[in-house]
Amino acid sequence: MNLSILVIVPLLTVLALLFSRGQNAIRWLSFAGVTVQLVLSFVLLAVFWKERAAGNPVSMLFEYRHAWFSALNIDYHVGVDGISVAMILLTAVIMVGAVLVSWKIGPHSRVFFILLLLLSAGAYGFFISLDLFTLFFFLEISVIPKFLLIGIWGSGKKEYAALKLALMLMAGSALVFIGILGIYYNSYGPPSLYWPDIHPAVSVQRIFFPFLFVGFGIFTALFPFHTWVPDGHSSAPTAASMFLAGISMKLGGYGCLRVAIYMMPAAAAEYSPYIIGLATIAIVYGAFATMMQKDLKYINAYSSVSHCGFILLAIGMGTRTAIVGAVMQMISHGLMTALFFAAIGMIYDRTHTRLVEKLGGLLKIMPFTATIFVIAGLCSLGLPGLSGFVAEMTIFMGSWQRPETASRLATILACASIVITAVYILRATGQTIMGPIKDPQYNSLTDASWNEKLAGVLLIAGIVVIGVAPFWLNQLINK
Amino acid sequence: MEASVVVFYILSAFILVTGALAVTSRKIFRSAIWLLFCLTGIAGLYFWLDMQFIAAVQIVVYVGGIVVLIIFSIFLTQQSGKELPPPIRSSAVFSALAVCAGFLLTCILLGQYGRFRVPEPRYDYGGPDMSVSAIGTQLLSTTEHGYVLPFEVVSILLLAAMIGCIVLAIKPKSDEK
Amino acid sequence: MWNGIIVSLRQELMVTGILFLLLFIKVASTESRPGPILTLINVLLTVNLVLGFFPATGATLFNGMFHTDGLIVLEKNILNLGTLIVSLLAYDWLKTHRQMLEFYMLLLATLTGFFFMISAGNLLMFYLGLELSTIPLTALSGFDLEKRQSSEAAMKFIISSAFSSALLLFGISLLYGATGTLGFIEIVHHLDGSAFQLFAFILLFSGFAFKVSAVPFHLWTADVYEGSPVPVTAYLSVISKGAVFFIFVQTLYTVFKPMAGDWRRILVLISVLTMLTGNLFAIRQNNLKRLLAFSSIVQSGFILAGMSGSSRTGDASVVYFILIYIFSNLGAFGVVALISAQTGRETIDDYKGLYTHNPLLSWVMAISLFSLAGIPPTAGFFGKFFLLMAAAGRGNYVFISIAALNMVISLYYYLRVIKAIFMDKQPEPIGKLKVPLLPNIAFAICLAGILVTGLAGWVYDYIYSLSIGV
Amino acid sequence: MIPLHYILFVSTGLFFIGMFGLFTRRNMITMLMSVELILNSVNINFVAFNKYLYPEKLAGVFFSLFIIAIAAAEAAVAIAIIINLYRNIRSIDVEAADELKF
Amino acid sequence: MPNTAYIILIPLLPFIGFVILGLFGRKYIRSFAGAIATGLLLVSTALSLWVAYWYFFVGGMVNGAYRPVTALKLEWLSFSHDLSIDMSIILDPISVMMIVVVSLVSLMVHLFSLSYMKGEERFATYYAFLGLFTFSMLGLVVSGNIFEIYIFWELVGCSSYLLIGYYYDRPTAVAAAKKAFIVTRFADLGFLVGILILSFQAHTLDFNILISRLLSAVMNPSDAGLASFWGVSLISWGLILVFIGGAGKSALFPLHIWLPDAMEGPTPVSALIHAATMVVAGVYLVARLYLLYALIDPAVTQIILYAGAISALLAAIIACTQTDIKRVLAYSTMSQIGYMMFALGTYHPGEDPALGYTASLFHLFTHAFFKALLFLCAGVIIHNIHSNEMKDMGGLRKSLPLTHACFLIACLAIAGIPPFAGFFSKEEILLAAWNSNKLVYGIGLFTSGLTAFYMFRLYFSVFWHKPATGHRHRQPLVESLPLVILALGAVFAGFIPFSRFVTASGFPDKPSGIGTNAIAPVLIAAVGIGIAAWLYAKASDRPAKAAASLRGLYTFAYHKFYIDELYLFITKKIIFNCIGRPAAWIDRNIVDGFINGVAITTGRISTAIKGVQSGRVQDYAWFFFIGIAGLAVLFIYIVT
Repeated sequence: MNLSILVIVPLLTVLALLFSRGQNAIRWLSFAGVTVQLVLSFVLLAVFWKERAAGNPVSMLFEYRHAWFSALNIDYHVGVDGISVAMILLTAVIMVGAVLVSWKIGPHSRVFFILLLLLSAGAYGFFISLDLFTLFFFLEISVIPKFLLIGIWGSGKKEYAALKLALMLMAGSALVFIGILGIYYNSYGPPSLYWPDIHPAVSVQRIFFPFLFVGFGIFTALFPFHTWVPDGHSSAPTAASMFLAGISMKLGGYGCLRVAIYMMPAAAAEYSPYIIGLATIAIVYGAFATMMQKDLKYINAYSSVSHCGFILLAIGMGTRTAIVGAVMQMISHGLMTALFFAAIGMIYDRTHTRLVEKLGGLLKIMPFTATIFVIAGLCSLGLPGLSGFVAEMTIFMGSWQRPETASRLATILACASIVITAVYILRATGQTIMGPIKDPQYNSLTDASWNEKLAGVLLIAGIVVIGVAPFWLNQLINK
Repeated sequence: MEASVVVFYILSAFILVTGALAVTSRKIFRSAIWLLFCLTGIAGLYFWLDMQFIAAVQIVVYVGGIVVLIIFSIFLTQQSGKELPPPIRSSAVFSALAVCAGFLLTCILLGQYGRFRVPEPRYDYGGPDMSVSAIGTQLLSTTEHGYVLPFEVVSILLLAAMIGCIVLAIKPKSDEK
Repeated sequence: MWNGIIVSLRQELMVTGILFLLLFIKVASTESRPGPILTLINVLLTVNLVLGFFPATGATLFNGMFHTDGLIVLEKNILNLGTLIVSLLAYDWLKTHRQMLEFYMLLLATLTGFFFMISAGNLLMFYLGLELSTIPLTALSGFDLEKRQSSEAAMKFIISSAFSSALLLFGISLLYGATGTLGFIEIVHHLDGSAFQLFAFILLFSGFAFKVSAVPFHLWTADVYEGSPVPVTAYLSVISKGAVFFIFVQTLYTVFKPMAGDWRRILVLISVLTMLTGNLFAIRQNNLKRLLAFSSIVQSGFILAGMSGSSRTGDASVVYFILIYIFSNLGAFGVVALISAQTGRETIDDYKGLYTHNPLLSWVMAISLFSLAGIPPTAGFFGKFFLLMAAAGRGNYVFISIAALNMVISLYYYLRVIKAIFMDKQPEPIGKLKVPLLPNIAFAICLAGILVTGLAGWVYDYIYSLSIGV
Repeated sequence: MIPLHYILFVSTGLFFIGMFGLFTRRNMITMLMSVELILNSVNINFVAFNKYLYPEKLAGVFFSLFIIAIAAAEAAVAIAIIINLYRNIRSIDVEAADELKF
Repeated sequence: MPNTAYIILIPLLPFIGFVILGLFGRKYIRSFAGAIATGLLLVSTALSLWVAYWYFFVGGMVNGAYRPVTALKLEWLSFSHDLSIDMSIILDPISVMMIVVVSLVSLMVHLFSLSYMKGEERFATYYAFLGLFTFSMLGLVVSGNIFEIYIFWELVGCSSYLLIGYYYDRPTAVAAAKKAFIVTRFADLGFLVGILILSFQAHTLDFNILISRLLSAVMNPSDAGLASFWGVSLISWGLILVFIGGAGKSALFPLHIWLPDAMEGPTPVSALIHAATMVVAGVYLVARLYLLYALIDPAVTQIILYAGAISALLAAIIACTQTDIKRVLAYSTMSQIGYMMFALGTYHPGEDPALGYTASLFHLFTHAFFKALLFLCAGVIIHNIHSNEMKDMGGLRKSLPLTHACFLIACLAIAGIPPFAGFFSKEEILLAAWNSNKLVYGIGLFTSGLTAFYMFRLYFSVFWHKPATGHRHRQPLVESLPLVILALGAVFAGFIPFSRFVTASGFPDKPSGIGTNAIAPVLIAAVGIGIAAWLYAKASDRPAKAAASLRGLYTFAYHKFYIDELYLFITKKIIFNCIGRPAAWIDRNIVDGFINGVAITTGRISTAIKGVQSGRVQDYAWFFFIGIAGLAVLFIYIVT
């Protein structure tokens, strides 16, 4: 299968959008586009599975290589393994959801969808690229559209948030960039950026691992560089929040994973105490910070900080199980948080507030939305049968394999955070979804429309499928 | 002590002094005149180096051209009698210090550089052909030591400068009415 | 021999030809209708551009004073392209300007100067080319005769450039004294890297640094850019800077090769200073021209960084980046020129809410700025990447880190403009502007360049094949 | 006979006198004059080098010739600009022309 | 053995009910939602009875002992080659006993709710939740993998959350649900870490393998399994933590605070959660790992023993002072669970067969019947009085004769009056306690007296106390049928020779005959009933006097020993104010402040240096000159 299609399809959709006329045309075109993406990603899953079943042992499948800047030995080089396939699936699902929830987006809807699709193109490209240059290219592509999406269609202090996000992510990619240069000039043999087999000397790793890891870490809210997350998420339009939390933070996680496990395992082992420490801080402290939030989006943003901490924790632990758990957590958190933001968006569109104390008794008014919200919440606090549980338990199991007392304590703290999660999730749910209706004029509000329902059902389906039958994902990642 | 040495000292003293006066005199018209003297002195230095041609050019172009131009522009822009505003003392002092420092630095570097330690010009090859005709032919020849290309370039440059002057100095119609 | 001359000098000859043609037109015609003449001129420039692309072989003429090769021809073509775009963009401004023809004459004179400077084979030719380009430029920057700022800019420009060229000359004279020759090829053999020669080199270097507005020789830049008419500013910021960079790289890489160790350090220092200062000044500018001036200073900093790599990659990356830089910067300046010509508004606050009425212009501006900031998929990303890659070749990662940091800072003020255009509101935003045909063509060229140059890897590979290292 | 570097000292002195003028003079025309002084010092250098060290070619002399020519052109343009500026701000004091700053 | 895959239907049918009702109940089939759920559950109850019959009388016994039968095993999620979560169903005496109890009680509740919850707006949702709860509970009891049990454990917690918070528009209900979930969640943290420890030590998650491996690890201490932390071996840590998990679900002191509040749910739900199912999960868990608790570390056994005893006593005391009928029942539940728990702690080496084990589970079994019965009766009463407060009741014996009879039976049973079910089980527990620890025996004895007292206090003040009034209410069959069935259970369950079937070793054991030691408890109980009758049979000021006479203790107990307040203090004051707020503040002001500070500083610098660009061309020349001089000096004299 030619992986570049994944990048081309969104671009074609963008092209089509440029020449489309009329609201409906734009909506349906983008919807068609993302649907095609979804189908493609499932096809990819199928063919990948077939290859593996046929016993193809190559680490990267469907490789395609085209000399890009042959003078510098830089290629456009793509290929996938199980992890990438999983991430691609995630992206496709979330994109469909994102387009559906922004069905009635405000002015310049054409530009909105174009930017959204560009983002998705960037994400696909990032997940399939095997050449660090290509990877970096796609990583940076995904920064600016976010800035515009937040700044134009956002709410609250959107300009500030947008600038902050863009600058911090840019700083992150600058670090990555330095790391890449370091690898380029210090890889064995001729300068090369083909990451599946660059194995720099340990001394080199020691220097450049922090650059790459922190750089990617900023994308996935590595403490203390997470402060773009609350502002960015909370002032972004729903679809953008979904993408940010669902996919864009995973770009960082994915990057960290590749760096720590595939490129620089030695350095990763050396730095693991720091990684674990920071991750644990992020988990616990993020959870506590969440307890104090009043704004639903802030709640979810901070909980994202906490949840992404699990990813980094697992990467820091580095045991095989933990890594599987990290990927599962990426997928699970992606779906879950996207669902959460979708629900919050639906509530906000109707009640025009996100403040917990202003809301109440939504279950009576908009049962469907409320149910989505509750399910997202339950997933976030790790209820069995939903994806969150599987991921977190895998991470805990994997982390416990590290015998040092310190990492054991870190694991216990991480476990403890799921109690705190329960606290803030239940508080939010109890005050917004349950309880008496605070504002009489809410009684006139309507429940989710068909597109919102579709989006919710899609994401919930993803969550439940993973939660009830995790073994397939497990195998996919392990292959 | 030969005459030429004396001449050199006199000339250089003259150049430096008049130059200094030219940049310090408070009367702009006078400083223009001091500049004139200085340039003439430099021409004299060329004569002393028996580079007659370049000395002549110096006199013609500078003394006859540029200085006159400057004087005219002075007349255009302000009445000659008026004194110039004195320089801000601090800046003057600083400039003096900086300039002296720079001078010392450069002189040290020049003095240290072995290659320049030559007591007198070389005559071993029989002196360059400094006749005007020789220079003229060389200026327009494309052969060895030919300077036709720079010559053409300079001509374009002068043309461009001319156009520029016209454009800038021409009185805008708006002013006339 | 004449064939050789004509073939090798065809670009210079062509430009000079147009110059004289215009002179005749000026002298002959009593009153001139701007429209057709402008079109004619642009056509001529296009022809000139096309002619430039004829295959060229390296040659050295006039006993070493004039020298050309594949890379130099390419560089001249790049300059031709830039000039064409500038003249297309200047349309709105010139339509109404009285001395339109003189503008072009001076412009072409400058271009000729750049050509001779680039393919100079000795210091004399280099100096002549430099002056031939500088003097008309100063005249050009004072071209808005009634505008006080314009003439002030011209004054600052001519005085500081006279000063700098004087210092440059002093350096040249010392170098002549030290080596006894002016020819580039001969000089190399007489360089011993002694203190005195280093001093001469530094004087020479300052001349270059002044032209490419590297800190601390940059102070004229902002004022002149702000004061001059926008097309002139655009020309200054890309063509002049680009040309000087071309000859700068050549000189350093070939003539001063023996001093590589020294000038590499100097370059690193200067480039750090340039990037930092440029950024620090840029973040608080409100006038867009001034902002772009400082941003162009920062860009020079990056180019210097690339040069300091002193490898073949460095050489290629500089040329490549300047090509990209022409597209990006001219795209941005084009929008500014159009708007200031039609509304006279130039500050960022004026641009608030531009998007509401002029989405197209806004996007041109945005994409150009992204390219300047080095955001993929625009070409600027690739340019910056390769420049810093070249710089990293020397293993000085502190330097690289500073450069990367500066990329982030510079993003900030580009985003400020984007924010003003797309997100902010103001009571009376700039109304719908009509974009004439020629500027539209220019915008199309710029956008095409921005999007294609980077993604099409062969462009870089081609330049690389022509370029040389230390 | 006078050794070379005496002459060089003279020219350098002239050079820095010019620079001093450029720093302290606030009248544009006088600044221009200072620049001319600097150029002249350069000319002296060229001629002296040519005479003392490399007499077999006239490179230095020609260079100074061209410098003179260009100096004339530069002065002309400069004066034109100054006059134009004078039209606009009614002054030829550099301090007066500082509208563009920061 | 025959194909036992059908057993999966027992938990699955309620789940199917949940899915159907959850998806379509709201709109399409709400009218007969109850019927569907009940029907499905009926089937699975029948199946479980059949399984019980099959296991105990046909297939279970292998050469003289009941051996665990693995009915089903699917790999669900494999962490590594040896650690994997399997969805498995194992049958052994206790699991079989439990599925019978759970499905039976749940069925009763389903039936009862048919009329009790009729007309509720979210009728279908209610049954969906019931189905989910039943499914999780059944899954919990049959699971043969410690992680599987954790999964269902969590599901039980969640579904109980949903059920308690069923009246979601009442803030109290929401708060109660939240409290229940969070407290148990907190306990589950211990469970989870315990699982991590044990599984890491034993390299497996399967119960039976786990037990055998850990036992062998302890037998030969050279094994790394005895790595210790703070002087206590990791295995003991693991066991303690797992026990904490159990204590949370079983509302042992001090983790019991959620239980009384949980009465906010509909009364049948209370019956389901408190009588037979969720609260006994902890007991069940400990029983599952009984061998480990009994054999590995006597200290752990002691912890269980005292935790059980103390909560039994405390709960009984508090129960005497409560006035809300459901709360009294709740505390009585807690107290009974305490009995079961300390019965499990009574083991001490050399005593075999473990009498406490059998006794505890026997009590669990009987308790299910009479406690469910009590709650359902309470439901009927509340339905008629529309109040939970005892003072609004009284003299109902005429108007609700059936309920009266059932309630009386249940009270007798719980008070341990022969020949009712409670008598036998409690008697065995006390016997076990007597053999193991006299102090605990004393506590147990006293508690049983208290039990009798407060139950009859309840009974009298509801049915007597005032002159009997009112005509008798008609009770629909679906309400009275469960009462009758459960009442029969409460009467006759005691006669089952329990120790034949359920023993720690699996080998049947002869029923321990009723001996002289049965006299004391019965007497105490009788005394308790007497006092209750004296105080509450007729309206009088005696109770007030009694309360006044031991004022301090009374108020202390009335306020549930201020444990709630303590918790409130810890959470609100300490966790929120001392950790949460600072965390949020630090994030906004320090971490984020730093990031913003960088930006601000940059801005400051740029303003500070703007003077360089003074606009005066001479200054520019200056800088030019300085630049050259600097470069020259730097690179000619300093560098190189």
